Amino acid sequence: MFDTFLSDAGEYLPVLMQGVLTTVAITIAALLIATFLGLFWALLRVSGIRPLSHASRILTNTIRGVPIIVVLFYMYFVLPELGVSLNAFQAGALGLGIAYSSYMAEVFRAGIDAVDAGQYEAAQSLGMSRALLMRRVILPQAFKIALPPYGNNLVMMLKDSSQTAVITVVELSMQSKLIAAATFKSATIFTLVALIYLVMSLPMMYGVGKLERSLGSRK
Amino acid sequence: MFDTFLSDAGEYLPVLMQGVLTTVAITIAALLIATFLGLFWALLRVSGIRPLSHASRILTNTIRGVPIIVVLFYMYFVLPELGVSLNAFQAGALGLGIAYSSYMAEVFRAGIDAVDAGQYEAAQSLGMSRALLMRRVILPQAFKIALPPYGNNLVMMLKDSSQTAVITVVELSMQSKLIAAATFKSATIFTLVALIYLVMSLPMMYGVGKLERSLGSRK
Amino acid sequence: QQPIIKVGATPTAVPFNFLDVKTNALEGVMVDVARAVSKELGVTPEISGIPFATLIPSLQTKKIDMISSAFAKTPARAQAVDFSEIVLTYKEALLVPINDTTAYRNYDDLKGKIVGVQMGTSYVEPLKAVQGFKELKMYDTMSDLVRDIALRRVDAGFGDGPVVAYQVRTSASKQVRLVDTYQSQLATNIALAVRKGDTEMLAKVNAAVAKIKQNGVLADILKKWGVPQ
Amino acid sequence: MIKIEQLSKSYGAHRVLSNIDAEIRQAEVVCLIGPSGSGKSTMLRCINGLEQYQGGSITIDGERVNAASAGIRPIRQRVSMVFQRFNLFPHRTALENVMEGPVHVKKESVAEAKERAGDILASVGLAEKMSHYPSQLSGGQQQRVAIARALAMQPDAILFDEPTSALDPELVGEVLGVMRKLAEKGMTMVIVTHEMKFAREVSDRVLFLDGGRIAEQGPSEQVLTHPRNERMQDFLRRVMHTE
Amino acid sequence: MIKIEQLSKSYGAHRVLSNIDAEIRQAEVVCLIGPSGSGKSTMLRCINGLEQYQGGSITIDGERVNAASAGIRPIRQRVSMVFQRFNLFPHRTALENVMEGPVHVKKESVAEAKERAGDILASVGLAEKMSHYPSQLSGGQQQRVAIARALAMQPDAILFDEPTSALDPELVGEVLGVMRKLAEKGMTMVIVTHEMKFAREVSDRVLFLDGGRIAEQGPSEQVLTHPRNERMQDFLRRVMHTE
Ligand SMILES: Nc1ncnc2c1ncn2[C@@H]1O[C@H](COP(=O)(O)OP(=O)(O)OP(=O)(O)O)[C@@H](O)[C@H]1O
Ligand SMILES: Nc1ncnc2c1ncn2[C@@H]1O[C@H](COP(=O)(O)OP(=O)(O)OP(=O)(O)O)[C@@H](O)[C@H]1O
Ligand SMILES: [Mg+2]
Ligand SMILES: [Mg+2]
Repeated sequence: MFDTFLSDAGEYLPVLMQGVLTTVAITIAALLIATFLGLFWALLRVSGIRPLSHASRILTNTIRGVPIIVVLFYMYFVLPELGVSLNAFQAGALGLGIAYSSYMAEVFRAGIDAVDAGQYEAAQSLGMSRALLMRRVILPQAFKIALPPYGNNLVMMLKDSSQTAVITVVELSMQSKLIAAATFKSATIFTLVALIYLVMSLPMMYGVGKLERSLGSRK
Repeated sequence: MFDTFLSDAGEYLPVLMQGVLTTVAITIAALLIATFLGLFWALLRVSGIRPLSHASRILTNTIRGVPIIVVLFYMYFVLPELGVSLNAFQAGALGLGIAYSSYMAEVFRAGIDAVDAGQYEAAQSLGMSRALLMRRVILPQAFKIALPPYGNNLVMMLKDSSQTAVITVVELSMQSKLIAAATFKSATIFTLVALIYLVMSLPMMYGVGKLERSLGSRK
Repeated sequence: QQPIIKVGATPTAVPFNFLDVKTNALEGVMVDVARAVSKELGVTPEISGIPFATLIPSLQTKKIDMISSAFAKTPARAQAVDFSEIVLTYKEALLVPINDTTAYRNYDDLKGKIVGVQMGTSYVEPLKAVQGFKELKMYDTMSDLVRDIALRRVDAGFGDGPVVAYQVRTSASKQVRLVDTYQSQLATNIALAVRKGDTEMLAKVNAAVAKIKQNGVLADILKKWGVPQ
Repeated sequence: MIKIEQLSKSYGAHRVLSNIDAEIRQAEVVCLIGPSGSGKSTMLRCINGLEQYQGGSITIDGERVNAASAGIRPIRQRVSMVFQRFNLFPHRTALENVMEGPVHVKKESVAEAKERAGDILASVGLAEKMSHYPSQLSGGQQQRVAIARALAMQPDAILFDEPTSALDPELVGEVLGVMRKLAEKGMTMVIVTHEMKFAREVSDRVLFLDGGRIAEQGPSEQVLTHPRNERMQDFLRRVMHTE
Repeated sequence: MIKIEQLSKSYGAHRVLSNIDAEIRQAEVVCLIGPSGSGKSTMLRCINGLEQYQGGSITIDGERVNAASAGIRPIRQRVSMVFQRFNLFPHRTALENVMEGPVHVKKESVAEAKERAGDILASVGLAEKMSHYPSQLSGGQQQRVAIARALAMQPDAILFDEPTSALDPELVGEVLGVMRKLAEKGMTMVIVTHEMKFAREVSDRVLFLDGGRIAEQGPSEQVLTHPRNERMQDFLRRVMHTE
C-alpha cells in the first residue's frame, strides 16, 4: 500500500513539480498585486475623504462577495470583448490579485485602525504631512498588527491559485487533475497534492510566525 | 443584450435557486462545525497545557496547509474505508467545517490573546475556575474582537462551499456549471451566479458590521 | 418494488448526459441508455450527476453501481473498472474560428498552432504526444474552449464529434466553424462500467446492452438525440 | 489573619522577594510602600494566589495559599483584590460586575445578589450608576465599582494594588474616601500606595519594601515621619517631589 | 508670541471653550490648571492646530493657526507638543524618535540631525539609552525622550499636556527636573499640570480654566496661594487631598 504510494509518487512528482512552479509564480504575482491594491483600498478607506472611503468600502465589499472563479472568468473570457486581451497567466494573477486585494484591504484597514490615535497626533505635531505620517509612522505599525491575518490570507491565496485552472493555467491542481484523469489513481494523487501544498504553506506560516515574533520583540 | 440576459436569468433562476438552498444549508452546517471546532482548537491552544497547545497548533496548521478539496475528498471517499460512511451533504459540511475550523481557531486565538491580561486576574481573584473565567469573562470579549475576521471567514466559507461540488453536492456553483454546459451561455450564467453570491454575502457583511458596531457601543 | 441501481453520469456533456434546464433533471443519450438497460435488468435506475474526476472513486466506494456517461473505454481505465461491451463509438471533431477557411485534414496541418482540448476526453494523451503544436491548452468545459476559439486565443480545438456537432448546431456561437475536411483518427468507445471484479453484474449488463442493440431501442435513442451511428 | 513566613519568590533567576516575614491581623490596615520594582505588587499577588512562590509560606487563617491547587479558589473568595487599572468587565454593567462573583462563584440567588449589589453600590455613592457600562464611568467611579465588586464577595480582607494611581488627581479623593470608611468599619486591608498622607492617616502599620526585602516597618506615624532607613528617607523625598 | 483672542470651540452642540483671551509672551512659562473636562487639553490642541475652532483666533507671531490649512505644518514646527502618554514611535529607537522630525520634516542631513539628537538626549540624561526602543525604557525615560523629540525641532515654544500624570510618582521628579531646566534657559512653555508645587515654583503665570472659561488668572504665587475664585479654592483643595 505505502510502497505503491511511494513508487507512484516518484513517477508523478516530476510532472507535478512543473505545476508547482506555476503555482508559486502565480501566487507571488497575485500576492504583489493583492498587497499593493489592498493597501491602496485601505488608504482610500481611511483617507478621511467621504466619497473616496465610501467608494472603497462598496468596491471591496462587492469584490469580496463575488466568487474568485467568476472574477477569473471575467478577466480571461469577458475582458477581451472590451479589447483587453490577457494571457491565461496574466489574467490568473490579476484576477486572483484583485479578488484577494479586498481581503487584504480589510486586514490593512483593521491594522491601521488599531494603531493608537496618539501616534497620529504625535506625528502631526511634528509637522508631518498626511503622506509622511502614514509612511513613516502609521503603516510600519499597522503592518505589524496586520501580519497574522495577512499570513492567513497568504496561505489561502496559495491554495486558491488552483482556481486559475479554470482559465487554462496549468498549475499544480490542474496538473494533478490531468494525471488523475489519465491514471485514475485519484486518492494517491490527491494525497500527494495535499502534501505538496502543505510543504509549500508550512514555511510560509513559519516565516510569518517568525516575522511576527521578531517585530513583536521590539514592542 | 441586457434583455436577453434578463430573459435567460428568468429561465435559469428557478433551477439555480435549488442550488442556493443547498449552498445556504451547507454553509450554515459548516459554519456551526467550524465555529465550535475552531473554538475548541483555540481553547486547547490557550489552555496553558503544553502538549495540548502544541497538538492544537500542529493540527490546525496542517489543516490550514491542505487544500479544502482534498479534505472533502478524504471525507467522502476515504473515510468509508475506515467504516464511516457519510452522504455527500454530510461529508461536505463536515469537510468544509473542519477545513475552516483551522482558520476560525486562529481568529479566536487572536481574539483571546487580545483580551487584557487584567481581565484574567480580576476573574481569578473573584475565585472563578478556569472554565467559568473563560465562559463569563474572556470569551464574550474575545468574540467581539474576533468578529471582523470571523465575518471575513464567513463570506469566504460561503464561496468555498462551491468546492463540495467535487463530492457531488449539487449546490449553486455545480448547478450553474451544469446549466452552462447544457446551454453554452457561460458568461450569462457566471454573471448571474456572481450576483447571487453577492446578494447572499452582502447581508452577511452588513450583519457582521452591524453586530460589530452594536457590541462596540458598549465599550 | 424493484431493486434500485445507482447510476453515475457527468452531466456536462451534451448530448450524452446533461441537465435539462427546464426540468432540472438529467437528460441525454447515456441517460436514456441507463434507463433502457435498467429496464432489461428489472431494476429502477437512480441517476445522479458526478463530477468527472470522481466518477471512478464513486464507483469504487459504492456511491454508485454503474457509470453510464460519456466515459470512454481505455486500457488505463480498464485497470480500475470493468467495462461492458461497447455501446457506441464516435470520433473527434475539429473546430476553428469562423473566418479560418483552411481545409485542415490532420495534425500536420496544425503545426505551429495553439490547440485546445477539453479535459477528461480521451484525446488529451494522444494530443500531448503530438510534436509541433505551439501550445496545447486544456479546458474545463467545451463552452470555454469554444469561447477561446471565438476570441482567437486558440487556433483550433478538439472535442467529441457529437458534442461539438450539437453545440455548433444549437448554440448561439456563430463564430466557430466545424472543419468538415478533417479526418478523424481517434475512435472513442463509450461503454458502461461496473465495479472491478463484479463479473455477475457485468454479464447481466452485457446481456442487456446486446438486447437493446438488437431490438432497436439503442438506435431509437441515438436518433432521438441526433447522434450519427 | 494573613501570615507570611520567609516568603521568597523568583522569576527565573531574578529574585523578586527575599525572606519576607509579616503578619496582618484582623481589622488591621497595613500600607505597603517602596520604590518601583521593589516587589510590592508581587507580594500582593502572592497573597492572592495569582503567583506561585518558591520558598516560605503564606497562610490565611491557617490555610496555606498555593496558586497551583484548586483549594486557592475558596481562599480567594475570602481575600479580595482591587487592581490599579480597575479591571472591570467591560461587557457588563456596574451592577452586573458586582453581582458576577456572588451569582456565578458563590452561587447565590440572582435576586438576593442583586439586592445586595445595589446596596453596596449605593454605599460607595453609585446608586445612580448601576446600569452604566464601565466605559460610561469616570476613573474614580470605575474604581469604586471595583471596590464594590470586591466587597460583594463578603471577604475577610481586601488587597489594594495602587488603587488611585491610575486616577486623575481630582478623582483620587473619591476612592480614598471609600477606603477610609472601610477602614473605620474594621475591614482588614493591605494597601500598596504612594499617597503618603493617606497612608499616615489611615493605616495602622507601614511596611517599606526595598529590593524584595522589608527594609523598615512599624506604626505608620512613626515610620513615615521619622524613617531610620536611608533608602526610605530618599524614597519619601522623591515621592513628595520636595527636591 | 502666542496670542489667543475670543477663542471658542464646540464639539457638535457641546461648547468646550468660550471666549478665551490669553497671551503668552516669549520666554514665559504659563501653567494651565482646572478640573477634568474644563477644556485644558482642548485649548492646547487648538494652539497646536490639532483641532479646528469655531470662533476667535489664535496667532503665533502673527500667523494665524488654522488646523485645516497646509500652512499649519510650518507653524507646528515652531510650536511643539509633549503628550501625557508620551506617544513615542514604538518601532524606532530613542535616537530615531528624536531624529524623525529634523530628518523627515525639516530635511536636515542625517549626520547633522544625529549629532544634535545625541546632544539633546544627553542633555536630558539619556546618553546611555539612545539605541533603546521605547518599550525598553521606564515611563520617566520615555517622557524625557518625548521632550527631546520636541526640542530637536528647535521650536520657539513647547506645549505640555499633563506630562507627568502617566508616570509613577517616583519618576515624576525626573521629568519635572528637565522642564525646570528648560524654563531656566528661557524656553516659552504652556503646561497643563496638576502638580501644584511645581506650578508655583516654575511658572510665571497661572490660568485657571473652569467650564471652558478662564475663571481666574495671574502671577502663580498669588493665584495659587490666595485664590479669589470659589471654584478654584474648591479645586485646589481636592487636588491636594486635604479633605
Ligand atoms: N512576570 C514577570 N516576569 C519577570 N519579572 C517580573 C514579572 N513581574 C514582575 N517582575 C519583576 O519583579 C520585580 C518586582 O515587580 P513588582 O511589579 O512586584 O514591583 P512593584 O513594587 O509593584 O513596582 P511598581 O511600583 O512599579 O508597581 C521587578 O523587577 C519586575 O521587573
Ligand atoms: N473628540 C471629542 N468629541 C466630543 N467631546 C469632546 C471631545 N474631546 C473632548 N471633548 C469634551 O470636551 C470637554 C473638554 O475636554 P478636555 O479634554 O479639553 O478637558 P481637560 O480639561 O483636558 O480634562 P482632563 O483634565 O480630564 O484631561 C470635555 O467635556 C470632553 O468631554
Ligand atoms: Mg506594582
Ligand atoms: Mg486633558
